[in-house]
Amino acid sequence: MSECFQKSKGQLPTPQLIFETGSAGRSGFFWPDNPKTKPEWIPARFLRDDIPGFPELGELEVMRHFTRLSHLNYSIEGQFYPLGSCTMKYNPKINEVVARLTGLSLLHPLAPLPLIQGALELLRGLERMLAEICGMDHVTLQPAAGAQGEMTGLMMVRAYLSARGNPRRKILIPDTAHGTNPASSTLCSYEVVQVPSNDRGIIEAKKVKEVMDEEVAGLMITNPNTFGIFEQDIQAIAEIIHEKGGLIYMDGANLNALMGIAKPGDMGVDLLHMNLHKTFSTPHGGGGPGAGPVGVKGFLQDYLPVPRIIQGAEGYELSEDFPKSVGRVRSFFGNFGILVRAYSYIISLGSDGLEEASRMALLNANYVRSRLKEHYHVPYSEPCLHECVFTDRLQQKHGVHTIDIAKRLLDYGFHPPTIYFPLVVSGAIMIEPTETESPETLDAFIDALISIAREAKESPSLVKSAPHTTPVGRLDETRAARNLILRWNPSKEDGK
Amino acid sequence: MSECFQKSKGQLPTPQLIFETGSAGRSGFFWPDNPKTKPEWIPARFLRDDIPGFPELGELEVMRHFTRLSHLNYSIEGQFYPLGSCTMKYNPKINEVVARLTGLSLLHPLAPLPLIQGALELLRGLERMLAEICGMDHVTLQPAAGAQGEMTGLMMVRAYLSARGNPRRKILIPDTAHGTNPASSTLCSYEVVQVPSNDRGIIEAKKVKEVMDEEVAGLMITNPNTFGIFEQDIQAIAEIIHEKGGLIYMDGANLNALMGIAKPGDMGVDLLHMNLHKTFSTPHGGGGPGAGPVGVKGFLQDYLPVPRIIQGAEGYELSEDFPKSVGRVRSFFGNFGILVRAYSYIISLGSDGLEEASRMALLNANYVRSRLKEHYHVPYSEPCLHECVFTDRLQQKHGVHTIDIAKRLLDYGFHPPTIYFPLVVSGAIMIEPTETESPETLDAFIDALISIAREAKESPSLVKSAPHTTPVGRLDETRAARNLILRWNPSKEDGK
Amino acid sequence: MRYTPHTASDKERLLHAIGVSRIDDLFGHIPPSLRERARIALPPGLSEVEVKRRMASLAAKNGTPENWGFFLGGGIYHHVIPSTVDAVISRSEFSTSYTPYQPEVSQGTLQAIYEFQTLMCELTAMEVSNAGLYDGASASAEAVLMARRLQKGRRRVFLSRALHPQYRSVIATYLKNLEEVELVEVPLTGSGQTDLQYLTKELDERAICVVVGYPNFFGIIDDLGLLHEACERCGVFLVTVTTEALSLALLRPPGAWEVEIAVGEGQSLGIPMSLGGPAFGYLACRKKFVRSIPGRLVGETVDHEGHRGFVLTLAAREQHIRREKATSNICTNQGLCTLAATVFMSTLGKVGMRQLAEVNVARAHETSERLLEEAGLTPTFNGPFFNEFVISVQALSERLSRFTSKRVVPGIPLAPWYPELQDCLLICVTEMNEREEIDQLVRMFSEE
Amino acid sequence: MRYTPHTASDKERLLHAIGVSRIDDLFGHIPPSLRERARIALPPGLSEVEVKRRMASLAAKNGTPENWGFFLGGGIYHHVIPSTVDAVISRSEFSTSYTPYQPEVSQGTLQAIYEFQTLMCELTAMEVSNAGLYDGASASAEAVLMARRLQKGRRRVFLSRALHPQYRSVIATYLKNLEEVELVEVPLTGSGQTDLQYLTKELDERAICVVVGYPNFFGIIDDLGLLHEACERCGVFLVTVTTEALSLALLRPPGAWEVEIAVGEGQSLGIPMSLGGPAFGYLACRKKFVRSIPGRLVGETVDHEGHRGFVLTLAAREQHIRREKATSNICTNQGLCTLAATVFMSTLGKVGMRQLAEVNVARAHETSERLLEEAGLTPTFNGPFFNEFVISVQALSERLSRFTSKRVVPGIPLAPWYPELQDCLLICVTEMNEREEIDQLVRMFSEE
Ligand SMILES: Cc1ncc(COP(=O)(O)O)c(C=O)c1O
Ligand SMILES: Cc1ncc(COP(=O)(O)O)c(C=O)c1O
Repeated sequence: MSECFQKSKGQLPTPQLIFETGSAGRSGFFWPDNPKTKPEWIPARFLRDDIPGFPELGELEVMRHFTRLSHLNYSIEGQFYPLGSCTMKYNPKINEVVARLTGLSLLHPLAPLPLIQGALELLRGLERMLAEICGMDHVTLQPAAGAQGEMTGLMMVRAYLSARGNPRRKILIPDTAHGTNPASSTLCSYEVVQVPSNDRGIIEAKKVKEVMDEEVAGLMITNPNTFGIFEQDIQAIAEIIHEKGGLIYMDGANLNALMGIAKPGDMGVDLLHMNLHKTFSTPHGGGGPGAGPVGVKGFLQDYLPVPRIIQGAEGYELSEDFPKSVGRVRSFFGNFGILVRAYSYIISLGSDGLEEASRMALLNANYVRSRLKEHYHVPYSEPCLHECVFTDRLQQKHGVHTIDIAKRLLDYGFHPPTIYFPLVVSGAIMIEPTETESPETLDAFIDALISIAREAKESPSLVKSAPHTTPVGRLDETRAARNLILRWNPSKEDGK
Repeated sequence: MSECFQKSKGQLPTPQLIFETGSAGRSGFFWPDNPKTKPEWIPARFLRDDIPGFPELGELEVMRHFTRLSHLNYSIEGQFYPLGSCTMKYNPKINEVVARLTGLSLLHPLAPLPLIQGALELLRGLERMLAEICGMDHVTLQPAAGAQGEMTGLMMVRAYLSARGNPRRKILIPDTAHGTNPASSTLCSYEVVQVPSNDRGIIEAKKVKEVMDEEVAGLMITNPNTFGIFEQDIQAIAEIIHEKGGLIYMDGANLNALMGIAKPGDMGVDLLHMNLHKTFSTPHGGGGPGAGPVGVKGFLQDYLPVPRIIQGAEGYELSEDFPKSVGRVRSFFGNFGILVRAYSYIISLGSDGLEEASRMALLNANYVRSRLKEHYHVPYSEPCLHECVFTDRLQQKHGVHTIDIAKRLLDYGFHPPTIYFPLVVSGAIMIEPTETESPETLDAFIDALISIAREAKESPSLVKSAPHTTPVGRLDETRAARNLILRWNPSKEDGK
Repeated sequence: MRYTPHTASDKERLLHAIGVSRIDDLFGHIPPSLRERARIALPPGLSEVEVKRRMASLAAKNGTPENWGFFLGGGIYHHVIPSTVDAVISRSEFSTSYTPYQPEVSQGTLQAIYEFQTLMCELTAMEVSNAGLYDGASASAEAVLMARRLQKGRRRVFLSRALHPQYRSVIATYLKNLEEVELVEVPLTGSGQTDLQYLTKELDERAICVVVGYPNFFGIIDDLGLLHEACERCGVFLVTVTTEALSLALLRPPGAWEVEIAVGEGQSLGIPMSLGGPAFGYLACRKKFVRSIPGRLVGETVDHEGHRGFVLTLAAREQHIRREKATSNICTNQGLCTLAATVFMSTLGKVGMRQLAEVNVARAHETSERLLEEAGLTPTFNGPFFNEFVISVQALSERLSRFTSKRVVPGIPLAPWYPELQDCLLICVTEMNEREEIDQLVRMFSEE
Repeated sequence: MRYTPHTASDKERLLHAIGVSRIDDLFGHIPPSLRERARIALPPGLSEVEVKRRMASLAAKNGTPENWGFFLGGGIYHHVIPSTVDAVISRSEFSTSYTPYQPEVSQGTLQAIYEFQTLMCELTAMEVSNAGLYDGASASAEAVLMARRLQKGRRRVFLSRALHPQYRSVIATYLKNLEEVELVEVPLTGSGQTDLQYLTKELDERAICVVVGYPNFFGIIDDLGLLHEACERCGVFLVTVTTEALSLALLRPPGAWEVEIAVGEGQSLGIPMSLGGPAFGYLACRKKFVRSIPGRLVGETVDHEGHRGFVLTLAAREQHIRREKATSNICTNQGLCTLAATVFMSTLGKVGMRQLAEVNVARAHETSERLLEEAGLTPTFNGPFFNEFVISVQALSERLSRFTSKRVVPGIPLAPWYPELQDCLLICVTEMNEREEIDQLVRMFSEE
């Protein structure tokens, strides 16, 4: 809070860096003994001096520093966070409690199996539950995030196709896809062929047919796509792809729209990843950690990464004995602590709760869409599922752009939606309210956007100069990129 | 943070009340079964309808409401809190961790003894450690706070004197005493005789001699007193009191000045209370809970409240078999969770740590005093221990008073000191920095006060109209007391 | 050193500014006789790791509902605590702030207290509530003291024998030194209720108040309507004491029976048992008594721009202003615990509070019925009860040791407080008792 | 329903505004063949109490250093975590915020990342650090990919056999599909170090980089000076991989040896072991490589009033801008874990980091010495080590089962990864191993 005060007072606009406080010799750490390394243990030439520039603070100073920093952040528990494609739903506190049980948080990944039976049971259970939700046969929990899931999935595609003689060269990706899709394809040496979406915002079977051939390994499709629109042709598309020996990879980042409503496994999808930090409500943590499990149909199971959990005579075991496997994609077993939270979330909600979550996600998104459609241009008239997209077309004539609308929302106390994505729509404003927001919150948010639409007409400069009330004003991003300062420098401050 | 934004935007100056949000039928609670009370269990006439006015919110709404409220508070971990007499020191996070161990937090006070042996061992250990720190022979941990400790202590005084024939009528209390001292005396049917402090801020032996007689049960003395000054005459005073058959009760709220420096038990003190939420660093919680253990000399032990922990054949036991005891002062055993934190704090610091804490508390207070004494009037030239007192005398000539200085400090991001207390000094400003603050923080605070002293001269109206940057402005306290609104009223809002 | 940030050179600098050369000079004026003996004989400080180990080893010597079958009530209850509660009260903005004497920077705490006051008013159906007291027992004592202030000239205080025995002790302690007050105990009826006939006979203009448990110590619901009628006839206050605050979500609340003062213990509302503390006491009453209320009150007001805000109010009742004439000596109260209760009640809300209370009634009654039918035990009383009840068990203490060997605590034996209730056990069943746990209880009582 | 606040009338109202009558109408366009089979077959939802019980029962089936003697390292370490760490990362302002794409309302996260980048630069003595990657293994793979981008035309990647075997697997997985790349394994010397002679012989202009552990998987310190010399001769990058980040508080850091890229696993820096995740990988390098860095970077800038502020920068390297040409596909990283490390390093600070590292060295070496002297075991290697070491134990697997029966895990058997190291055990000793625990280890190894 102090930062707010300081801002309005015009003093100390930003807090100090942790390196700019403290006093030489101070530490927030207490340990009873202080032995010294003997030269016969480690020769002096392998040792360093003190770490220059490291902070020297007491415990209170540390707590105060980070508490103050925290006050400069927006967060779900502070306010609505309608970021399209990000599924910023509420992260139940109970998950934080159970993830901190020492019987789960203090496990060593290389401990003998008898010491981790509970953990393996949990992981096995989560694999099964996720498979059931998606309609897939097997799941790997290893990938650390959605992008790593994509890479893992594409590696499996490649391994599978290679085993059948030809890994193929290309991957079809809709123009609405998230940037990780093409980036992951590159990692797997696939060349990206972009498939244009039509004027209804979706991919048409006939467009796929045109580009599908025996050099295409498959299609990476997001469903519902990043407009929040259900890919109507998906089953027909799957047929086309399958017929030519390709596979359907689904980017399941938007699974929050589908739980209990439609299973990817029934759509012809051969494999998909899920973002547990979206649909399964693990907190985003300012950028992670998340988890990106991959679900596959039975015919792909031999290609799943190792290790895999198997049921042995004396309990669960870990096996690497899968010669066709794509191998290991990260150390140990994935982001276990995140998997624990997702497990806890799924058993909390159960079948009905998961289905209701998706239904309310859809209800909220459609409500936002219907109330805002008079005020903001809607690029596609297709019904939306869990998120909806607008553009700045109506506001552009007053010189107001998406970025201005986004920044002005900050003044109203709301986090902006995702902007300028998907790239195919100019000035996109993508809103995903999620199911955990109340209608009253949606109304307040919608009212703010309507009010901004009015301001855009009546006082565009007010909008264009926003935000006016944040701890810092609009930041000079060009300068940051040109004059790269990526770290604090001791010499700068101390005159050393 | 949003509230700050809203404030600067001039909208929504205060957050909604929890009753003003939500929707009928909503709940943040989920329980699988929903049985109904049968009339043969409880007749209908004993049952109520729904609780009118209770909130109806989802879990996210609850979290968001209280998170936003939290942002309207100052706190130790946000900034310096130099409240004199309150010992707002840092509350180590480790204490919060251990207090939440289920083996400590889920204990039932009426469980059979074998189930609470660890708890009793902890309590017994804490009694001993506190006795050692104060130089007393026995300690009771029951009192819930300092004031209840005072009451308990005075009851013991009364019981002891009654046993010797006459409970006596009066208690001597210095004019510098905290309000709880006289209030507790009344609860024990003692009449308060105020002893004036002298021009050095302390009580003189000869003043005590004048008023001491056989109708005086004893003296309640705070040492160091609420000016932070050591009561020099305390040993002489104790002799006077003891000679006439009275007892010395010490208000140990300022024990933070004395650890390892002087023991009350050596000063002639017969009994005292300690505020664990001050010296022993349990968090203040916006007004509690605290704990106010009472230490006594051996001759008073029979009067200690029950139950007492005793060592039995098979472990610790609880005994109420003390016929001279003053009885029970609260249910069960006191604020156990707070006692756990104090225990953890004491074993963390150990002898040297406790002594260092007091020494640094003194160093900090003296530093503040020496740097500010040119800018603010110092009523007493006596050396100070852990806190120091100034007045607004120098500022008054510009029409600026203590309250204005306090409110102006808020604009500088600091919590004000304790003001208008002790009552004997007009316009008192009492600063207790505590040992956990760094010299840099003290300097920033001192600089702010010096700057305010300058402002008082140069632009007094700026100071008098402060605060300018807080979520709400100066509040109309008179109106609150005249037009009492002590609760939200459903009918007011809903038009019911 | 732990938690003191001063380095050697910091100390030098500060000493220099003060103008002394050693820290000892700062207290050179303390008599040497005191200085010499001041050394504290305690072990050296421990690291966090060592502290955690020590505390965990103490904790491991205790038994909890996590590893014991657990049917204990009697004023402290094992209830669900939604995870919102700890998430909120752990926020340092709440836990490390002081009493909100500076309202401009304490609106968070102040508004929460105002919300607490409102919730307690609604729960008890009383007109005003204070910001909390230490515990149910001292709140009962404060209620009696308050009644005494309001009923000048009267001197007899009637305590129901069905009021929690520890509460009766605490009231007795608080009143002991006020020589003009006389405590009278009201006997029990066979249904475990307060004896109305006795009261009707004994009450007169000398009586200040009657204090009864609601539900009482045996879990039983006294008929406040009849009791209040009896009191009202002679201008006597009826004070209700609720140790199981959750019951008020279902039972007709004290205010609906027109009692004068309703107090209680709030532990059930989101606070861990913690060996009986810290939790909080509450005190609610009719608005006309507001100036006699002990403890803090938060009131609504406006700032200079007319925005709503909250402040501590009617401070002239309190010790820091009124000193020896204050309505109470209370200063630090149980603030964070009342915040916990505020979060608890807000999370459960209207729907959840009711549901949870109903679950308690159902589990307790079903258990009681099974103990009578399947285990053939005898109910000691026949009054209606909430979530605890008394049964008579032959050879109780012998049986208890068998329970202990199976890690079950089936209830609280009443004999230590009620010699007439030899072999009687107070059994509490809450939503936290799972079916298997109840089955085991019934089974063990059924075994001969 | 859990976490959805919609009441029946809320739903009505929203549906009405949308202009449909049933929620099903919102997805009426989804093919019925999909709708029909969509029902999820999972048990009904559980209350918090039930969830807690379920999770606690799973947790109870595991063994932790709290109830086992514990000497496991091998890439994940049991270290002290000051209580400040969880207190900070539990703050919802950090834990429930998104990637800081809107800098005006994300300065908390952004500044913390900037501080993290600085700390990692200082710890590794490198010029720039990114904002973190998934884990040490994928960070190693990213480093190789990055080296490959910078070393166009070259194609051989040398991995030391003393590099963590799982890391080698992950690198292999990442490189498998890049057909022009060839992986070469560098053998070990008898001192457990990377074979310099082999390298000197094999390195040439075809080599992209050499990847070595520092300390390596056996806890041993390779001589980076000599290795870098060998690399530099042919323009080969030296990439160091540190699984035990704490060691860098004491060891001469990679930057001081002039390595090109230094990566590692950050779990030791304040993050619980958590079965190996989540923690974070880090990647630091020379400034001239900055445009090839994978993952996020935070840079300093100013706002329109000239106040310092922080933003994500050089985004043109990233997938959301550059798509198939991005330096990496990473998007969500391990943000909250890097915050934990930032708090950890800030709490320990200059003094505490060094001290903790020294404590590790001392305990590990003292234990090793005792095992050789008192238990007569043989060291497998003789290179200098940090806090883990390999010993040869006759009839290892038989002995291990005896340890298990005493609830001690004395180390990690190496044979599954190194067939040549049959009967060899990797033993890790940290500050968390108490004296009695070490005594027990020595005693059990001494028993015949
Ligand atoms: C549609 C879509 N696909 C993929 C991803 C990548 O997932 P992650 O960030 O977990 O790597 C995202 C995440 O933002 C996404 O929205
Ligand atoms: C000097 C002094 N005495 C007594 C008390 C009363 O203690 P408590 O608030 O714990 O009842 C205080 C607390 O503010 C105090 O400062």
